[in-house]
Amino acid sequence: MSLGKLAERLLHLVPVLLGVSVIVFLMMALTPGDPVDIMIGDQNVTPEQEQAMREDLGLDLPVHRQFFVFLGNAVQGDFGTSFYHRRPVLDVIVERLPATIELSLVALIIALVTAIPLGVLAAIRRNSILDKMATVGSLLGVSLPGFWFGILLLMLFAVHLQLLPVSGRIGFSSEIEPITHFLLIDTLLRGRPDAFWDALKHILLPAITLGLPMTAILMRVTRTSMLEVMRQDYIVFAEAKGLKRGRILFRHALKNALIPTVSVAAIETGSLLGGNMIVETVFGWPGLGRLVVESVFLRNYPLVQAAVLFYAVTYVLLNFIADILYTTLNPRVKL
Amino acid sequence: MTSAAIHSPPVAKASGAGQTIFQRNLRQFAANRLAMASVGVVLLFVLLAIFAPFIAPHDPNETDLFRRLQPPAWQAGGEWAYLLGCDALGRDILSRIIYGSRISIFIGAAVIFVATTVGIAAGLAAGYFRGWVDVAISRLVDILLSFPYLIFAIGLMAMMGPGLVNIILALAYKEWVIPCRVVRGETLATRELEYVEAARALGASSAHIMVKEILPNILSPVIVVSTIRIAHVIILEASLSFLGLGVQPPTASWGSMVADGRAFILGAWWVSTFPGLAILLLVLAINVASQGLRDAFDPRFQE
Amino acid sequence: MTSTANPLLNVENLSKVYEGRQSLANRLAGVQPFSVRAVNDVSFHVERGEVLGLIGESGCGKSTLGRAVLRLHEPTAGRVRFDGEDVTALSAGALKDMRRRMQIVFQDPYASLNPRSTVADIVGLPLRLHGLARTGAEVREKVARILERVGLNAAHLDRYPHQFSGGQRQRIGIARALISHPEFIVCDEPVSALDVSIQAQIIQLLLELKDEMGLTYLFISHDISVIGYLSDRVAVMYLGEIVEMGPTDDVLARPRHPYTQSLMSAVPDVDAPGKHQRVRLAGELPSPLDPPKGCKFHTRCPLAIDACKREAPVSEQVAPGHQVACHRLAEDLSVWETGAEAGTR
Amino acid sequence: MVRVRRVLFATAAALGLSLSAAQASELRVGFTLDAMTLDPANHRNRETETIIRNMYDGLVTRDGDMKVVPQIAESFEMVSPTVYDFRIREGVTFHDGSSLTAEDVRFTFERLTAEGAMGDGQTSPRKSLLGPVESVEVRDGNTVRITLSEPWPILPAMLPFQEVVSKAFVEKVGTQGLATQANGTGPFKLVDWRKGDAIIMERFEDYYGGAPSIEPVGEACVERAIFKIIPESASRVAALLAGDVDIINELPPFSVEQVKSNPGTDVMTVNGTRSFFVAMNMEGDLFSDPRVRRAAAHAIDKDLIIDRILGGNAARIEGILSPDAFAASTDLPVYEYDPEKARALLAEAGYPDGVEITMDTVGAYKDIAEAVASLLTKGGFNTRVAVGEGAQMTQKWRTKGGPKSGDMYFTSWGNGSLDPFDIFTPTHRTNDRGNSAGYANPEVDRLLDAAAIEPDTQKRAALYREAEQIVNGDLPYVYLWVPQDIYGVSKRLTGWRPSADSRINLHDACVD
Amino acid sequence: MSHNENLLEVDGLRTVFDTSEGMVRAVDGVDVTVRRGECLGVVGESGSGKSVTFSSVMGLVRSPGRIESGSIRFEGRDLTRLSPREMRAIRGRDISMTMQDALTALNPALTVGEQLSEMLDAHDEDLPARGGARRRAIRDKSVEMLRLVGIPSPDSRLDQYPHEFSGGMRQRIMIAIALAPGPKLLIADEPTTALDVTIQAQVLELISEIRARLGMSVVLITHDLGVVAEHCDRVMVMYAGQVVEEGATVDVISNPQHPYTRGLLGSIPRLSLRGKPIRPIQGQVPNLVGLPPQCRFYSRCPDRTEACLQFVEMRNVGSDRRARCIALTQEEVA
Repeated sequence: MSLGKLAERLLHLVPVLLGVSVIVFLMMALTPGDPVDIMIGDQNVTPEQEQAMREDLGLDLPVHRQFFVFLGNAVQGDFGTSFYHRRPVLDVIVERLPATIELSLVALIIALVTAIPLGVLAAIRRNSILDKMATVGSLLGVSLPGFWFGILLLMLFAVHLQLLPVSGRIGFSSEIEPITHFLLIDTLLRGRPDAFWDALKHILLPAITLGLPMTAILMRVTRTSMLEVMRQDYIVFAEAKGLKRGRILFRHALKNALIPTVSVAAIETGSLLGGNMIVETVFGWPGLGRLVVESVFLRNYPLVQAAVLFYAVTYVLLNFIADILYTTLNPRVKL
Repeated sequence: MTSAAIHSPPVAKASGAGQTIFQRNLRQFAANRLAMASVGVVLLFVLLAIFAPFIAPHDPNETDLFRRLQPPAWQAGGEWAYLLGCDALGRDILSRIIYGSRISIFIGAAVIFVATTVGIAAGLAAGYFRGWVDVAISRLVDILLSFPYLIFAIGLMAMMGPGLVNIILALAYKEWVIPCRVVRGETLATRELEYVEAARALGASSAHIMVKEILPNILSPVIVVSTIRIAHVIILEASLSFLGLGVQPPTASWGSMVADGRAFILGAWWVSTFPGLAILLLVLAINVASQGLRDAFDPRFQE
Repeated sequence: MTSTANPLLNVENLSKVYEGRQSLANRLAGVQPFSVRAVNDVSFHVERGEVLGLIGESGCGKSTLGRAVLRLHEPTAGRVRFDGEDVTALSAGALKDMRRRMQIVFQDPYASLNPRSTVADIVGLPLRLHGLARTGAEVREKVARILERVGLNAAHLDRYPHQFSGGQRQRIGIARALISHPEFIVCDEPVSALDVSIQAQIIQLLLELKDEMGLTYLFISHDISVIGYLSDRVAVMYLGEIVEMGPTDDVLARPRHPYTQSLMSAVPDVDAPGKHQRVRLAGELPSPLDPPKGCKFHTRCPLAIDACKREAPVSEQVAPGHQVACHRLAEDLSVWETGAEAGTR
Repeated sequence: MVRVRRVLFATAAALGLSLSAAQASELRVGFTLDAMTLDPANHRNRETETIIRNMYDGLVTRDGDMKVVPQIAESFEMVSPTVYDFRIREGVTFHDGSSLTAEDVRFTFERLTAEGAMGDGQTSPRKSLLGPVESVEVRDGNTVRITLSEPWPILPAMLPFQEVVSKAFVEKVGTQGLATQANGTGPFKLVDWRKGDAIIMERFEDYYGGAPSIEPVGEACVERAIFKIIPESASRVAALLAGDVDIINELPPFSVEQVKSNPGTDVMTVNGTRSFFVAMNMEGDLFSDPRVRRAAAHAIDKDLIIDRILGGNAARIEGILSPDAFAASTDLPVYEYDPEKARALLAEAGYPDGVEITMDTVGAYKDIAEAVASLLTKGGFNTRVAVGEGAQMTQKWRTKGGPKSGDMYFTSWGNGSLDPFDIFTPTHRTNDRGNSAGYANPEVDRLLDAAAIEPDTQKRAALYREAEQIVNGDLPYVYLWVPQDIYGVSKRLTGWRPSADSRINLHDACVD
Repeated sequence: MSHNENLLEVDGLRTVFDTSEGMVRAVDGVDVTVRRGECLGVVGESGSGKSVTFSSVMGLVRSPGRIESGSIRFEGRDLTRLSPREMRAIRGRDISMTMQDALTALNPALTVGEQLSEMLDAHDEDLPARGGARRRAIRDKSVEMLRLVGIPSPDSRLDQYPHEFSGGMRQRIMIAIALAPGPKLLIADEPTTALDVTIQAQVLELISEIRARLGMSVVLITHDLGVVAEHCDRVMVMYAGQVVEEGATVDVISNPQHPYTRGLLGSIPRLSLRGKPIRPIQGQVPNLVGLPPQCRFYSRCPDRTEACLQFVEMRNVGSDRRARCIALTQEEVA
């Protein structure tokens, strides 16, 4: 990883973030609906009081002024105050972010640990029953509406079988002092296997629901690239060397076959992060996605602005991580 | 070359087959029974959509509060006249699924059509001309990709207001980046191939090279991606419905039926399950069929 | 130089440099972009009706040179005159017209045909681009005629490239290049991807067509036997430069540049195995990103002296039309005689 | 192998633990929304207040019959139409152990009503809820006097919405700190706020007992009370059925039967405070004709919808006011369901073939709006439902006097105070915020203005009743119903009763 | 184990591929003999079955291909009857293989050292059983192998990836890997086709040199008769799945018996033939699906007669010399 490439990466972020900000601002500016109106709801206020509230929130300025005020503050790390929480937006987001990231990561892990072995198996047993089942299964995976499937899972495992909890991140008897704010890690760091188990049970259904489409996609990618790799000369050569099948499959083939899987996983993780608001709603998961959707409806501009920027940064970072992974898997590519 | 020699039969391709390539491909495709069945399913749905008024047993929007949440025919309280039961307003679910196929297929097809057209144009331009065109398009793609999809769609819907056309636009606004990315990558690779250079050497214009030489050769991955995305779009429309921004009532779309019916899932599973199954079936069929078509018709997939 | 007053193609000091994109970030980080001199100040000419063979190993810049001549790759410096006209200065429209007169046959019979087009479309393309046929039927008729000429037939018109063997594909490529009746053709390794028996067929075909249609070839190959067999004059390239050029008989009978000598000695000969004493050239082609200074061959040359490391030799005429660029030309050495083994292993 | 066994053992232990962890005296509420903040003065959100109210007590509160009764105040009296005195109870302590004084009460109201009192130049967004409050002062050590700039008889009805904070604590942690920390005088104190997930509270052992007029008086029954946030209805019901929670709010009427038939759960209802109605755009050509408005009223079969969709859990209304509201009339003329009459009226107004109209609404009401629309269609109004986002609809229909577009708007208005001032005035006074119909009647305006400042309860009620009669005749809206708030509860829950102002007061709730 | 002069004896090998268009007889009744210490050249154009023959020997034919009949005896053991496990033990240890393009044959994602040491790890029996000693021994041996094939500073280059080497170096590395366990037979499949002439010469010389040093046998598969002429003791010419001519290299080249061999020799452009027309073989390799049981060269043979329309066997045409043409009369050879 050269310094030049690192600098280039960081420079890439600037137009992306600027573009994203402009789009959110434009959207917000062109969208009908007034935060103060929504905030007041069914209550009685005088026009003067209403105007005072508007000034309080900085909504009396023209849109372009608001934008530059936002930009100026954002550069200094100040993303404004949430209209509703009446706290710095950054605080509100940071409280919710770990839950979203944890859910996305677990979904990602579930997707990876099921998709990769399945994809490999499907590829080496090409056209077998297993291959066909995996293919049809993966097509099913991308064809299920998440909120519907999530509720079905919930009905089955939480209501009928009562094996898993309905919602939340962790049970109420499992109070632990946060360290990383990732509960699965914190519970272990605090030496609480019971709480870890509890947190795991909570995250299972939402993570499966969230990860399912990704599992399907990654499985297909892995299968295709594995088939492609197995046709390569270096696999023939490895066989000619008289190596054990396991070594050929996992050391020679898989390492190469994972290269496209990693790139696709990076892109899809972006959509995991951005697409989890529905799963969060169904499973009462206290993440950022739900908050952002609520905020759009409530016209909580500062929060939406900042959250979208967060998503964008996360997305760019994820791709960056994927690139690094990509280079370790594929030494031909130099970052 | 070596691996080809070992793993594929060393057969000279010049076999003077007495049939056109199209006939041969078609026969190959017809031999794929699963794919043929899927084509049948897709056709069935399309026919269902076209002839909905003649097929549907009831008016899909006719409410009858006395049939509210009536179960499917085979369950206690069901009637054979309302095979799949009724929804919260006592409308016939079967009829709504039949009519809903119009909207869902239309939204899926329209969004993908718009997105693919725009994506191909942008991707071709970026990949072929490179330079500032590529930088501009790629930057826009980056920006849109890093923008969470649903928030983007919600924002646009909030901005433009409800309506079928707006749903299509809100979904297509971002959807095009996916074919664009695919096309750009393929174009970058294809433009370096010798047959493109050959066309240039013959004096062909950029437009000719992009449309006639490059496009036909990169179309197949785009089509594959696009058919998969149809599934996404149908589900995304459902997600918008879930968030209250879907198609306008009383029009039925499968997505909105699933979304609206989820509230009743604990007691009246049929309200959202049947349209959910319809989505599943159609999307599955499209995917299987497209895969079969690709295997049969793309010269690159032939041994 | 024994150039006639009016050669068909005259290339003067042609260079092609590929440069990496200098991004803002790189500039900030102080990273130098790469730059490759694929073709470095090359001059030569091709007479009407002549075959000029261009030989060299992979990466020596011979294909780039062929493409730069046709302006398929924009030359960085120098001039290409075709029939007196400066190709490098042509406008886009004029260049398009010129393309009718200068054509190219590619190496890879698989990559050079659009897999989605029928033979009729592929071969008929120049007719349509240059308005050489009015109707579809006329296109088909002309295509059928040229197909017959290259050894295919009208029954092949509606087939796709993947239905043909490598040799047949190469025939299609030749038909495409010839259908607009060009005067000059760059043959870029047209036979190196083919089997021996097919290779001979294609060479035969190209030679017949040349005589019939009065063509002029720039024939690029890495195979010294092929070049030796069919070219009138030969140019030997090493790392973007022509190191030796002259009439084929002259050059191959008495190669003067140590690189040419090494090349010839490396070719296994069916007729007389072990005839030559093998010259083992040590090492491999240096990276074009970082070419050696002085004579570019000095890192591998068995005859290299200090002067070779410092200064690039200037081309000298050693016989009529036979030029060589070597510092030790005067000593009239040959690598066989020295039996030397240079460089490090 | 050893490692595997160890993991298995740990797993089993964890399972055992988590099973035994269900403690008897923990009460969980499955709730729709998280609190925005824990600062009682810094929000305008009903859910936030419901949560906060379990940790903070107010000067006054409401009893089961919605009567305003003293809580932290020992008693209160209206000294004059613009002056109220509150005697502060002794022995009330904050969660941090400090005693509540009259100064804390004064500070609380000062913070709510004074410009810029929140710090950083911010004013409390709740200021407008206290209307014309001019000043707050402490008299004789334990009496707080609130002075109004003009008569505002509903002050006591509005006071239950405000909670008392500790002056010392606020000064210590600041407005910033108060957003996430709680130091109230309520029955529960904050243990942990897992943002977006849950608010965990435990019993405040030194609780003074709460309003003496609401039995039982004393500390809370359960040791721990938890608000668990589950926004999705189906999930919330699932959580109740699975035994994860003991109370859920906003139980969908459709699920009532299922919750009732489930052995461990039951349904509780209470009359709500939200009135549903359809606004007709009186500025438009169509609905400016009173015959057309009357036709619409006759076309809607309220009883059918209440019966079939709301499961009978609603009270029909003929005016804007809930039957439980102050001054609600019981003798308003009824527009009976009569589609024939509706058609006839339409024909009379010049639309013998019916009319094409669009009814706007928001996603949450889509279902019922569609049912209403289908009834209207049968009555000659060929109605298309247009679902929009809340903010868009507000912009379109609550124009505050701006020009209106559109035909009909299916909407609702909440009336937590159960006083007409909060619902009647905004929806019917000319150009007021909630006047979606564009209704303008100077006589009604005059009556509403007079009622707002009329200190005499009887006279006030009469003014409102008179206005209701006029409005019922003018019919700017088709008044539909006031749905009941429906709660799903676990059968192990005792002593808890839903409250008409949709607060969830956990003080008295017990679990077996 | 019988001490036979013949290391490898392939008898009547038939390898077929089942395709949608029918069964392709890629190798149809091929006999091969490789003697100890010799270098056998196998010449043929693409589709002649030369590579398939030897991937059959290696047991590397994959579906849809399969060995239909025939025996493959290596040091007396029939390889076609071995279990996959037994076959794995033979591959690499006894019979090694190099492929045409080292760039594609070396795994791009693994270091050269890893690819070399895994070969040693799998087959070398002289190494310490396990642990650090084994690892060190493998590393030392790897360095030694790289040095043997002429890679400068081998120790540091072990940790590099294939793409960091030049084409010639990669070819050397592949040879080093193939030779590491000290095989008895090296099958070099087009070892120089992807290389430039100057490098080609280096690599071929390397193979010859090592063969002489280790006393192993080499099968050199190539399409270049020049390479065969310079490096092989015997040569076997294949056409359309069959052997058409076989014999000592010098004899075959100076006095070809089969018209295909003659055509092949005639097709080579030579400096000496400048100005004279070359006489290429007309037509192209026939489709291997559903071939009639006739001479396979029939359609392209300048000397074909009615008599060729029948199955033609290999005929002895001198000592140690065979060819498959009806025009030849069978010679009795003792």
